[in-house]
Amino acid sequence: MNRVQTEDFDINDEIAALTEGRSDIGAVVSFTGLVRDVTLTLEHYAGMTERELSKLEADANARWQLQGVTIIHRIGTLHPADNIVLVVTASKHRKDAFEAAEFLMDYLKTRAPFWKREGDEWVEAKDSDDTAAERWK
Amino acid sequence: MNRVQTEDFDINDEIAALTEGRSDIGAVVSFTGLVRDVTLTLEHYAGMTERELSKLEADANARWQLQGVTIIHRIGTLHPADNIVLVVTASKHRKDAFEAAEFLMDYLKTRAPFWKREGDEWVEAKDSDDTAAERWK
Amino acid sequence: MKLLYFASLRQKIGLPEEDVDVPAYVRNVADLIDWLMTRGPGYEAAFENRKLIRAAIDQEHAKLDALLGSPKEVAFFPPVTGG
Amino acid sequence: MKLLYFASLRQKIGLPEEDVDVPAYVRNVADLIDWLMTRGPGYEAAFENRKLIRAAIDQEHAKLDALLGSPKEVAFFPPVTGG
Repeated sequence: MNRVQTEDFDINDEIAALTEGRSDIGAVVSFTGLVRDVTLTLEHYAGMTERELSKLEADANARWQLQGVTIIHRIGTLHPADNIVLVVTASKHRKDAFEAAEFLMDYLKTRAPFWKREGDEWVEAKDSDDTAAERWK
Repeated sequence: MNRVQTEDFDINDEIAALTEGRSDIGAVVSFTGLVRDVTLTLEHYAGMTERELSKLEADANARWQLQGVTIIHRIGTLHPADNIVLVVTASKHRKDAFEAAEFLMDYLKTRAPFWKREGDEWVEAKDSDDTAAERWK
Repeated sequence: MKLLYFASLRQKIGLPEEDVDVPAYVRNVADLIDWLMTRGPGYEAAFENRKLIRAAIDQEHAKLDALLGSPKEVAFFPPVTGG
Repeated sequence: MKLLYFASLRQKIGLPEEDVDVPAYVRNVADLIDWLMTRGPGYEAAFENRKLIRAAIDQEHAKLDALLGSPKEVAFFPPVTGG
């Protein structure tokens, strides 16, 4: 499941949505990205974003044994300590849950069409994000 | 911060305890281990457990740049889909948060003195856990 | 052809999107950029550093040498910075 | 010397802990195991497969060749299975 939204998300609720009523999940990993120190405005390419997030989910499901995947990305204006992004992975085993969550974040950072602006300045992409994504090839 | 307890834990509360009132955290990773399909009873070596968990925390803080670490492990009788263990790591950067959480789980699985019993049968340790822990040497 | 511009490219060009009739020689993404750069200083500034241009044809990432075909939309944007 | 037994070892020995006077030749963890195994079939069963025995001296993991010194407590248990 993936969503793009202006509202905040609730990690407990999102984990419950993946796990409730099942007893075949042994490991849940959540990654939350937060705003540090600055005020950011996030814009995205509506339509392409949803396609890219669905593709990331499908890729992760093809590579790891997962019982569930959630990706939520916020847009609009966000303040210090606000949540930006949430990835949750559920699996039988911790290795699958951890690796899939890292993969999703690395790819999201390099392929999902979101852009951050800090005041009038667009945030520049980091080479380290490209390097991180490379390792999954 | 680490705790051994019979009660359940709340992931939102534990993340909030690490992040509230600060704006220097960019990444939070949580790992939750859950009971699959069976009923388990967990016992531990009170005293040594707390020492081992504190050591794990200190090791993680020495190896990665972390703003906070939480480890909670439950003991007693747990049913299918119950939470067993929670690790939360908070950092500026996602790589540190992810790696530290994986390290903590791998070491916890091989060094913290907990034992699971399923009915009358003690659960056997897995070689794959030793292999997973080896990679951090 | 419908073109969309995002983030710093939208600011430099001054438009979020536009419909254009492209000349026949425009076959791939790089050709399209070359042609757009002849349309004024805003475009020139936007596409100046080709290393920092990313494109998508019909909402799929496309390299500079990707053939355009008959797309519904082509988008240009800087490297993404979400997450 | 105070000894503690956990999990399957506790069940096989039938005790969670006990105080023992160990003979002088017992210098390291392996010596202690050898001596304990002479104390009855429960101990024999508990320590039979040495690959599956873990020990801690004063709540610190200890290998079979670790010297005992004058510990407050020595614990024996199978490989851990928490997490």
